[in-house]
Amino acid sequence: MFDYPILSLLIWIPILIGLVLILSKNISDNISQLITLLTSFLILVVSINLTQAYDHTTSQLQFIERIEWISGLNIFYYLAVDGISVSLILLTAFINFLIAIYASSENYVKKSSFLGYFLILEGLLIGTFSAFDSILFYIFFESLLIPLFLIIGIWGGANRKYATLKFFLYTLFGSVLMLISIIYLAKISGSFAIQDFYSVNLSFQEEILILLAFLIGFGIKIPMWPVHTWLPDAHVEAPTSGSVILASVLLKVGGYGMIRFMLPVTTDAGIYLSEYMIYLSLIAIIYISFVAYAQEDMKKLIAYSSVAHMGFVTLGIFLVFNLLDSNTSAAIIGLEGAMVQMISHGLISAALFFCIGIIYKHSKSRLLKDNYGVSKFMPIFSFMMIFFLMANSGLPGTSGFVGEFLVITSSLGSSFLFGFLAATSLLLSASYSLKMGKTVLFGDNLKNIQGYTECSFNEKIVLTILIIFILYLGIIPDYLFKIIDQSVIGIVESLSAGKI
Amino acid sequence: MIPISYYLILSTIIFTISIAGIFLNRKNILVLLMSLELMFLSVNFNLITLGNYLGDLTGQVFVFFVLTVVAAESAIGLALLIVLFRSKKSIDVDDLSELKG
Amino acid sequence: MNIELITFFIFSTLLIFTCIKVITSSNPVLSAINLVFSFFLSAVLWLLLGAEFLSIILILVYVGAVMVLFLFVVMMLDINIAKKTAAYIKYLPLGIAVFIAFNILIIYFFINTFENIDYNAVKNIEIISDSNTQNLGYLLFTKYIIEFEIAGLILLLGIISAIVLTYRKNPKNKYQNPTKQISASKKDRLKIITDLKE
Amino acid sequence: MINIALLLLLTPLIGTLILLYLQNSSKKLTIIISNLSILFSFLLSVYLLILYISSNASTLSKDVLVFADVKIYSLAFGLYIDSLSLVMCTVVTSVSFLVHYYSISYMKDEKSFNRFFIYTNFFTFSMLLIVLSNNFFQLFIGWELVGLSSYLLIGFWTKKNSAIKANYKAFLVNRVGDIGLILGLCLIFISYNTTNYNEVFQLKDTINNTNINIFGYTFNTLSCICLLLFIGAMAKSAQVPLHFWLPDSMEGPTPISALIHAATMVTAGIYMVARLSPLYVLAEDVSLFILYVGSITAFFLGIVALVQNDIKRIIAYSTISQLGYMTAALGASLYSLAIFHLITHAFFKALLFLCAGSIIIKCHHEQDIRKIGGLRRFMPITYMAFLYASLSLIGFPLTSGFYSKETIIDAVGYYGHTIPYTMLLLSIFTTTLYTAKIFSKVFFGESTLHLDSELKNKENDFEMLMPLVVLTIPSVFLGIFIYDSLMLGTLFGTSLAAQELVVSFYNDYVINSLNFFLHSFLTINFLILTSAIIFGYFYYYKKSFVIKTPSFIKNILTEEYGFNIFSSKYIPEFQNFITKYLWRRVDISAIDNGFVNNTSYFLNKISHKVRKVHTGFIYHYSLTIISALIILLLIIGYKN
Repeated sequence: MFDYPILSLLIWIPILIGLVLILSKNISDNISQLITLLTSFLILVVSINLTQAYDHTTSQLQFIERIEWISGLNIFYYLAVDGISVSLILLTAFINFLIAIYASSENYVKKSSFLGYFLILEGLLIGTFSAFDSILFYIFFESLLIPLFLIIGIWGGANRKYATLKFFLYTLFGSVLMLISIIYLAKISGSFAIQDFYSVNLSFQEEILILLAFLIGFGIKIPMWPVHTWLPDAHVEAPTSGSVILASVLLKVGGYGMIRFMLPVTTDAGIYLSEYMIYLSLIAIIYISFVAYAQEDMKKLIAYSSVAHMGFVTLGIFLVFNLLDSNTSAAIIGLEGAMVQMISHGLISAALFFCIGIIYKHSKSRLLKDNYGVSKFMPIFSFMMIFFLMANSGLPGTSGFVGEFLVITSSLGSSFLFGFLAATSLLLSASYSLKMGKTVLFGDNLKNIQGYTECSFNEKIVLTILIIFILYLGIIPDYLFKIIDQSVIGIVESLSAGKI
Repeated sequence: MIPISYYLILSTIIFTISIAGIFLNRKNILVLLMSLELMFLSVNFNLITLGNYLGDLTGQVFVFFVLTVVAAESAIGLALLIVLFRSKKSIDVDDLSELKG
Repeated sequence: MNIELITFFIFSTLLIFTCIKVITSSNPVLSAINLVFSFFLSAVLWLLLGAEFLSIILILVYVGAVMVLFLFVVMMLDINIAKKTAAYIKYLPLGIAVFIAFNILIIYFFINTFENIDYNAVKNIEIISDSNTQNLGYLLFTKYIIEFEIAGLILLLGIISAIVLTYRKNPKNKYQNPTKQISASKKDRLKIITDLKE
Repeated sequence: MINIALLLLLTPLIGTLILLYLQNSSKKLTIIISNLSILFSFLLSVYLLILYISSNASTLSKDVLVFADVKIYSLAFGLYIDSLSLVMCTVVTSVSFLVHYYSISYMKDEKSFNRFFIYTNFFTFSMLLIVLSNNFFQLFIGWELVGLSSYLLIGFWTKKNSAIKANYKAFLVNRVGDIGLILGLCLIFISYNTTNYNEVFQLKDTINNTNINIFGYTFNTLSCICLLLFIGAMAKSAQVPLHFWLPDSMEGPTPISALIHAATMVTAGIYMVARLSPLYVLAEDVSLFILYVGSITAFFLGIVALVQNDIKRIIAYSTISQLGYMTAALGASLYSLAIFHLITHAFFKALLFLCAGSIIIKCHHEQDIRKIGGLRRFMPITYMAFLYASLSLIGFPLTSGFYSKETIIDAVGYYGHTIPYTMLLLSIFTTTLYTAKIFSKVFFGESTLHLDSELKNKENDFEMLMPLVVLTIPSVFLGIFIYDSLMLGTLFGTSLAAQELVVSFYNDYVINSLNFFLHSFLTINFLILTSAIIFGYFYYYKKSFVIKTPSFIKNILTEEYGFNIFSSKYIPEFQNFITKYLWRRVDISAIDNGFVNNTSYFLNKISHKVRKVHTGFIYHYSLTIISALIILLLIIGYKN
């Protein structure tokens, strides 16, 4: 029912406008703010339109755009969308719109190019979520790094060089392995489309190797436990909006990649290795929450907490492997939990990073011991922050709880130990988020830091919108479930069918 | 009747002499350029003999072009040498090692 | 032993000696002259091969122009006569070893690639007439006309670049630069301010 | 019926939202809105209760709001109307209304007056959410929201550091319990694909004979689920291992301790077990465990109250020990008795706390009973209210406390649980002792706070005293009023299982309320009671003799069996040590420096070595060229 190619529009409009913003020298700050605001609003409207038009009764791909691109290697410019990509595109558009509002009140050196990079990042993200040709996916996946590299590199904190370099090389290392396996798969299956990869039959060793390559490639992006050390550094150095987009959407690309590539392609190897991978993500949940508790820097604390919450996503995905033959309904619940956790973590971590940005703006220091008794000066802000901290620790009624609840249920389906270990995150996440709340918000303002003034109008809007959505997803997530339900069932069924 | 291999052997000898020249010389770049000339000479030898072997004049035409190119090249080489000399006051091979890594 | 073989042997041995003299002589002038001499010898050998035009070109172009150039440069640059012969000696054995290894390899390579070794090298190729120059001229101006033009271009390039590289303006000479004289710029134009009082 | 219940549930929520919206409006407006909403829901619940009992309709369970309806499972919010939930609603709303009314004057000089009422309204809503929920999922949501509101209310005075520590501890301990609860909930959800009570109750036989393996050993699924759910209840209702947060939660304002930490929130655990009585009846071993946990809490925590000197902490410990009684009753599967004690306890404990509140306000926030004294002459109404409440607490015959507590003790004795019976008997002694201690110290001792001039004038303003008077009525007379109908099962017949146990106990032991009252004078309970009163009179009032308690026992008790240090010193220290270690050692040195930075250092070293190859001399380069050429030729030579 759409005559115009909605997906390409969604991708290329922000990229072009971003380029315009960057390249043109003398755009004044408020004009560039206006342009960014308008474009991100337009993209949000179009993506909402997309979600409405997407009929979530079937699990087939929709809005397919397939044009011959490099005919020699039969690579196609192949865009399409299913339930999972729709929800993630919606998340990207939503978060970018919030950043546009928030960033307009910030003052950065070269504001127009700063905002331009965000628009490019938005376009690329939507591209990654809708690319169904693996090379196109890889190109978008790689090009995500460049804008963020520049955002953190130019507008970052003190030793941003180290952080950006590490972040860039880390993800690059991961994606190189991914490229090898994509090419290898394409060689066997003949075409680069992801659908054809599903029907490729590989020997067991091949499958294990490809699985490991994808695991490392996407594991670094998510970040999973052993390869996560780039995230805290990248967050500490990134400007507020940079770390918001990094935490809320960029980590989901890893999860999305896993669902799109790892699940269907390397099923047997996945089932074989699912025990170890589940232990990996459980370590991520428990160990990282302990580490998060020990942090002094607020941003590092939230960075580690997002690693822990992403641990739930990977747990959900690997449970699909584990439960595929024993109890498919638990597998479906697990995958759905992973998806909901991705969306909700996107919102909550965005909100938390906004709050930290606001506090940082007033007290010019991110250390826990420098910020004291904020609630005395900023009562409304501290109410909102407490709400987000509660959501971060999985308070029911907020979206944080829904994802964790589903993942814990499906992990109990496989074995009680997994469920118990996953459930401990309830306690651990509460301990470190409330520890931060305790020190920063409450307590006597000994140092009497006068710097805190009530947060500005833009910030209040952004935070209230986030509260509304976190509550909405927490109380009636029915609409989100409707969107992702059919495609999740489609994936899990195709897995079990394919396997037998 | 001179068998073709004699000529080929001769050109290889000259060629190796010129390589030794480049390789051995500790003195100055001029010798280097001259051994370069020798190298071209040996190449032309080969071209002509093999041209005759195949009964085709293109070998000689090619030698003709090689000569022109070598002339231009040595002109530029010497110009460079002069500029080098002007800045370094010596063209001794050992002194010219700015490109050291 | 026919006459050709004898001349070939004489000249080739002479040629090899002169070449060795070129690289081993300490005085660059001496090596230049030896190079000239080796060009003469190889011209003769080329004559033997039936490439008269090229041998004469070799003498004219090389000996006439290039070697003169070399001598010019040698004379101009006061190159101190080689004082580091010692280092030279140290590398000699390695040089010879490389020299011999290289020869054996290439000769071994030549021998088994050409099946009839004793094919006569000396031969006269006919295209339009028996004289080599005519044939060459014919070929140059019909088949290889484009390459011929390019060769001309390369020579032009050689000339210009040589001049550009080495030309230094003599600061002392005064010469007029008409364009600079007549050009006027805004900042040094005369401005007349009317006096408001009257 | 359902819509009225829905209205009942939502009025506090609407009240909170309005208050939230009018956050910085005048005090008067907030008072009106908050009290009105609670009063309205109280009247609704009374009306519903009467309607329900008169028409003795069957239990009603209907899903109201669909949370997630997907092909495999469907979760929804729903309401469960039956006598148990309605009685609980009336109790919750009535106590909450009285506390609201009370805190008008208690909090009148507080700066963030409105914020207090937002939290209390929110608390009432989430408590009703638990009480009225018809599935485990909504139970858990209400459970956490109640935990959240107690967190916010304990830490109401954000400037007080001890309050902040207390609410942090309270929330975390509740979260420990919630882990058990969510595991139980998810276990049911994953194995039976439904969270609705009725469906689970129908499935309870199938659940009973399947078993699941946990860490290798196989357990009966039903008992495993019941145990997990009870762990949640233990944290919330402050049973032995997870009780240490309650005494610290006294940092919050007194109305809060009255509302949350005495009457409503802590009873949520008891309510849950009672609501799931059909499951717990089948799980005998878990019920036994519950019985022992209850009696241990009742006895040991009662003793600790003896050594406390802060008036609120004593009452807090008495709450824990009374909760111990209720859990013991649940353990002995006498669910209706537990609920009966829950109701009476809610009233007289709230009354006790409110009296303590008015005393504290009167003595300018002085909570140490050694300092307060001789208030009998100055605060007659509070004195009378306190007297009745403490009589009901110690179970003086004819008071409602007597009817509920004694019946539990006798029933537990009747059904032959000897050790718990002895424990409950002895704890009567301790309860009477510490009530006598407070009573004599506060009202009869000489007052060291020489502020006589101030005491002379008006006791407290009307809003404080009216709730005290109103609360004395149920805390004394409620017992007799509903004793017979409750025991015979007419009140909670349908909703609570194992009703026949209570009925048979009633028929051959109690016969009727009056007989129970008369024959109680002959029982051991009354003997212990009178001896404790006499002992207390002489020891505290007359101070005629001093028992030198050995220091060893004394400091065990003051340290509350080490729970206090354990929770406030050891756990944080251990946690800091472990987390610092993990972060420093593993994260930074092992992964970050060990793996990532080392690779870059290693590459750096290699590149420095390679750099030396480029010497800059031409002959070296020509050497490499020639040697490459030779190697090439060798390869070609070798090839053919």
